[in-house]
Amino acid sequence: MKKIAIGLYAAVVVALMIWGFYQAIYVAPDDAMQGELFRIIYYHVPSAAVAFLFFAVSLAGSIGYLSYRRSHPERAQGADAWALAGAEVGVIFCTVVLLTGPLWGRRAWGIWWTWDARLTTTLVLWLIYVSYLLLRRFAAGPQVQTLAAVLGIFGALDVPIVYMSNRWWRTQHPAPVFGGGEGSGMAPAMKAVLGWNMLAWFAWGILILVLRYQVERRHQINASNEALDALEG
Amino acid sequence: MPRALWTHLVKDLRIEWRSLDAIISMLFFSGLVVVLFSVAFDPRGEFSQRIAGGVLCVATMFASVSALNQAWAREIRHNVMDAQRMVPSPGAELYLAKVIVNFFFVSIVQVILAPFFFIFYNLHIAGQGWLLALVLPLGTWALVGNGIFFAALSITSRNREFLLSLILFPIFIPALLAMVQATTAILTGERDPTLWIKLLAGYDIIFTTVSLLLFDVVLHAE
Amino acid sequence: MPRALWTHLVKDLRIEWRSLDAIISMLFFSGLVVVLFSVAFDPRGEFSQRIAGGVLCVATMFASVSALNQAWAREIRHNVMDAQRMVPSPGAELYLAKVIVNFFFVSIVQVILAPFFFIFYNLHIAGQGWLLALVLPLGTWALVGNGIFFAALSITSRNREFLLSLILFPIFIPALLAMVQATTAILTGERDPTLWIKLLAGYDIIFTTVSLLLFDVVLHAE
Amino acid sequence: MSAPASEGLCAQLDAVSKLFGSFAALRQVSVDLEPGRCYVLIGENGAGKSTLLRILAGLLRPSFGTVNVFGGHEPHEVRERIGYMSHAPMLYDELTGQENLRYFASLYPGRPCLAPSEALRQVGLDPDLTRTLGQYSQGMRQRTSLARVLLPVPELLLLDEPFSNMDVESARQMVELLASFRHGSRTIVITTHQRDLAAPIADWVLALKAGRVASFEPGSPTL
Amino acid sequence: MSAPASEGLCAQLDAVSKLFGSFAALRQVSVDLEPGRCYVLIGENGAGKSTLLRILAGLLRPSFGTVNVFGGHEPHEVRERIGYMSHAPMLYDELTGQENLRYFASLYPGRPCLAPSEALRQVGLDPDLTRTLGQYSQGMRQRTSLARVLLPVPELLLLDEPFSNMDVESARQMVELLASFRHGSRTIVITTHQRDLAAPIADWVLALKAGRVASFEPGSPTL
Ligand code: HEM
Ligand SMILES: Nc1ncnc2c1ncn2[C@@H]1O[C@H](COP(=O)(O)OP(=O)(O)OP(=O)(O)O)[C@@H](O)[C@H]1O
Ligand SMILES: Nc1ncnc2c1ncn2[C@@H]1O[C@H](COP(=O)(O)OP(=O)(O)OP(=O)(O)O)[C@@H](O)[C@H]1O
Ligand SMILES: [Mg+2]
Ligand SMILES: [Mg+2]
Repeated sequence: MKKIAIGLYAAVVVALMIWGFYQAIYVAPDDAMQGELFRIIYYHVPSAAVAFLFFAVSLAGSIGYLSYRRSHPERAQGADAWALAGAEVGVIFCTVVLLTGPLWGRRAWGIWWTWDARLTTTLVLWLIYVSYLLLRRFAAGPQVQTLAAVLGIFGALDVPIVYMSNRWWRTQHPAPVFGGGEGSGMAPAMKAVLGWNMLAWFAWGILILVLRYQVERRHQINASNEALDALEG
Repeated sequence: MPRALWTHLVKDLRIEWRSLDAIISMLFFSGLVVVLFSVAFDPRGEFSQRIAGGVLCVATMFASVSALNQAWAREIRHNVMDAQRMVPSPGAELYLAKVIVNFFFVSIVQVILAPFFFIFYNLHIAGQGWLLALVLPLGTWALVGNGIFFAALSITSRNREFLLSLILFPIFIPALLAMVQATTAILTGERDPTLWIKLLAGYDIIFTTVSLLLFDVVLHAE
Repeated sequence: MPRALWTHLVKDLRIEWRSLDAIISMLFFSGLVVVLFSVAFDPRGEFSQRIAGGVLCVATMFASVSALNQAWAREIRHNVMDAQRMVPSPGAELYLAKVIVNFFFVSIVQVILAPFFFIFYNLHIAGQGWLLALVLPLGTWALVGNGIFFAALSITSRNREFLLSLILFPIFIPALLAMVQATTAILTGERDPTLWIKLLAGYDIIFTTVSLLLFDVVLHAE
Repeated sequence: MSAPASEGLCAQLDAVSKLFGSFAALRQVSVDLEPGRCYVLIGENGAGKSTLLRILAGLLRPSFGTVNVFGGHEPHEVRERIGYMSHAPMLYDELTGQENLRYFASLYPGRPCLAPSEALRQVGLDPDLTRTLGQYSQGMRQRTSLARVLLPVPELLLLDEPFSNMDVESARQMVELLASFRHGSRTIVITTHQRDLAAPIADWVLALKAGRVASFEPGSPTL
Repeated sequence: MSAPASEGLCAQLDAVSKLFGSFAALRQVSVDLEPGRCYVLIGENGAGKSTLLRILAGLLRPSFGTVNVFGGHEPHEVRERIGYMSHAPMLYDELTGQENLRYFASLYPGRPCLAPSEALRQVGLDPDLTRTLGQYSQGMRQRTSLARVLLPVPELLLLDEPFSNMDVESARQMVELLASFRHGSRTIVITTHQRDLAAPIADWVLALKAGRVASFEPGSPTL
């Protein structure tokens, strides 16, 4: 039953992705100033949004783990799996942002990279979660999950600080397009395409997240089965 | 002040005092770092005033990290950490004592090295110099506070020394940024450092509070 | 190649390969150092081309030192060093194997990081870029060769990690200077790096030879 | 293994298993420890003795099963009433024995502790030694470690191979010391490979084998 | 202490003293070791046993006096003929037992070594264990360490408390193994606090006290 649901969902996601791709490449109009390359926005922005969401999932998982680890060990394991899946998939999407951004920047600004707040913020975010994954790799023994959860909380603390500093001075990176002040906003045709791509990427991201979560859960369950076997043998 | 905090402080200070190793090495090390940076970034150039803030902060950072790596070495050596786990007094005090002691040492090193730094880089302070006495301690506290915490967090891992830097640096970047910007603003006198100082203070308060709250979790992780 | 050298190499590579810890951490660490330096020395300024050489060399240095500190960790842990002392095969091979393994790792890290460095600092090479492929390995060898030697020398001391930097840095300064000057000369294209490269090569030859000759003395010190 | 009444018990392990990864160091161990008794844990290398002790100390949590001490507490909650001595000395190399003990004593707020010099004398060391612990020999360190454990007058004493680096005479003295402790109705758990050294106080001998309880038999204490 | 003829001797210590700073760990120790004998070193903690062993191994140099082994060599010069096992395992945590031994075996160029798996089997370990040494228990590590020492078939075997973390049965097996070694006319020096464990092969018992030779008496070996 669960398998069928996931299969169906995956099919929908693929359809959405194709539709989004079609929209982005063939339907959306060229940008007035940047021309063709502007289309990268349909990958850049959704990936960033998805990454942010998943880091939030990771934070929630970390907090969940710490609060349940004594009282409901089983639930805590689930929370930990969410924390790990969120961090891992989030890092992947964040990497996409960090790759598409410079590609775009090379054309738009003539340079690959600059140290403005938005870019630095994103890079720091990526670094923090990579260090989280490294901790999970290097730390040994049963305390890994606890330590990782603690680091997850610390990392998340950092994000708003870095993020706020964004608001405090001008950036080279485009200002918020949506809900910004004067002169923000984009053409409705583009907006629609962006909307479709957003949807497609979210759907896709959530699919990967859930799959990763299940793999991790299966991993945990296998480990405990193996453990039970070891106890028998 | 809680009694246990005091006990931890006295113990650490006594051990340090007995050999003076940590402080002497840190002093020499920081001196070396300043020299190395002078070799690497020729301070005769026209932009020395611009990079001096960065050099000062990065030098502080590397010198402190070497100290931080050793911060729990004594506890690790003969599993003293297990003894600390068996003791009923709260872990937060153990943490705080370590932070204070290390903050104290790094500060001493800074005070001693500052004049040399000014001489090597031919600096003159264009802004309000006394603000430096606020920026440097705040930045150092951010570094040491987080450093001690993450050093404890990485005790049980393989690759302990490395892991500390790997975890600490990303989280420390905002504080470093604020510290560098504030210092440069003060040295060049071109901008107003207040915003950065506030950011630094906020960072310190948030992170120290959370560290105090979570240290027991880390100490009794298994 | 002498058989024992090969044995040591295989052993070290196998241990590293088994966990890949060292190389992953060094990679991430060096990346962090580049980012930290960028945060500290805003490379958007007009002088980024000038300081890039320095940043590159100092970043390499700190990343390597962290690795060097761990170089003998395995041997120290359970007194394996005593076992190495009891073995009849010459210490020089043990030393050389460690140097080669660590040089190999640091070089991998450099190769991977170089592009990022160029992107982050918006560099363009005004001089002969291929010379960098000479300067960096020579500089790295100087660092690693000396580092492994002095790390072995400081094994028995308290405060081991610190001592290494304290001994290594002063001795490494000439090589660092040559490395920075050569790199800057190549990047800016304003001067001729040949003299500096020769200096670096000479430094390598002399120090490696002496290290090989003296390693047995250090190994069997007491 | 013994009576189910839990009130009077010092510690109770119920089907405790401990896994390291997929390796089972302890399997379904159920033991009740009565107050005022001395239990000697024996078993081959890797049988799980140290693991069992660390679980009783609250330093490890069992993967399955429950431990409770002093009537319904988790070991961790009442750690000030438990003394644990491991293979490693758990002391600072840079301080003298006396200073080490003074330090640890003041970390037990509100608990009446032995005077450090008294504790040192009990284990047969000179309290006025000015050498720091790093310069002690193996056995001297072991004794100082025992003194540290005795400081807060714990009600449950867990000793992991306390005799392993001690000369026979010292070991005998220590056993006598432990016997006096037991008469103060404190519970003692000792792991050792030198069964005969511990024999004079062994009320019960618990043999572990590959993580399981292989036998649990009364000893014949003479002290 | 015995005959002055030095040719037939395995090792000869002549008025050896060792100072650490101003502390004398060994004072004027003179002993002759004959080939094919087993010497058991006993003494209190801190008596200087480990120090004496390290001097015989060539890892420490005496502050005064001379040591020579195998007729006129310094221990250091003939270190491939000496096997030394200390408190610490002296092995790599990250390799399996087998890999550790293979590594060390190839560091003895030109000396016929035991096959690693053979050495492991001799000390009663399964050569095909895939766990790395870091995951072994104390006693398993100790055995692997002994296997490392046996590899190059040393003529002088120095063992610092080889039984300290071993269960009695294993210790007995080890003693038998050592006995067979001795019959191959190799010399063995063992320090131990468990004198009775070593008794079956003790040809001589040397007691140290505060760095001096307190007694040097023949044992009554049964193996
Ligand atoms: C070089 C690396 C870059 C990085 C790391 C980066 C990062 C990000 C991030 C994290 C967001 C999401 C912000 C949010 O949802 O609040 C974003 C949005 C955006 N980026 Fe980039 N970006 C980069 C380069 C560029 C370039 C070169 C352009 C175009 C010139 C660009 C245009 C945009 C636009 C238009 C948005 C949507 C703005 C918004 O809705 O807030 N980005 N970028
Ligand atoms: N942290 C750990 N990770 C993995 N395995 C472990 C760990 N600690 C112990 N073990 C394994 O658990 C088993 C039991 O170990 P334990 O130290 O309890 O044995 P022991 O009975 O004390 O043995 P010994 O007499 O040698 O001290 C051993 O096989 C050991 O390899
Ligand atoms: N490196 C050192 N520096 C200073 N003192 C030392 C050093 N090594 C040993 N000692 C001292 O020398 C004395 C003899 O030590 P040694 O380790 O030989 O004793 P031992 O007989 O092996 O004792 P044990 O049975 O406890 O192992 C001890 O008092 C010890 O404190
Ligand atoms: Mg044990
Ligand atoms: Mg000894």
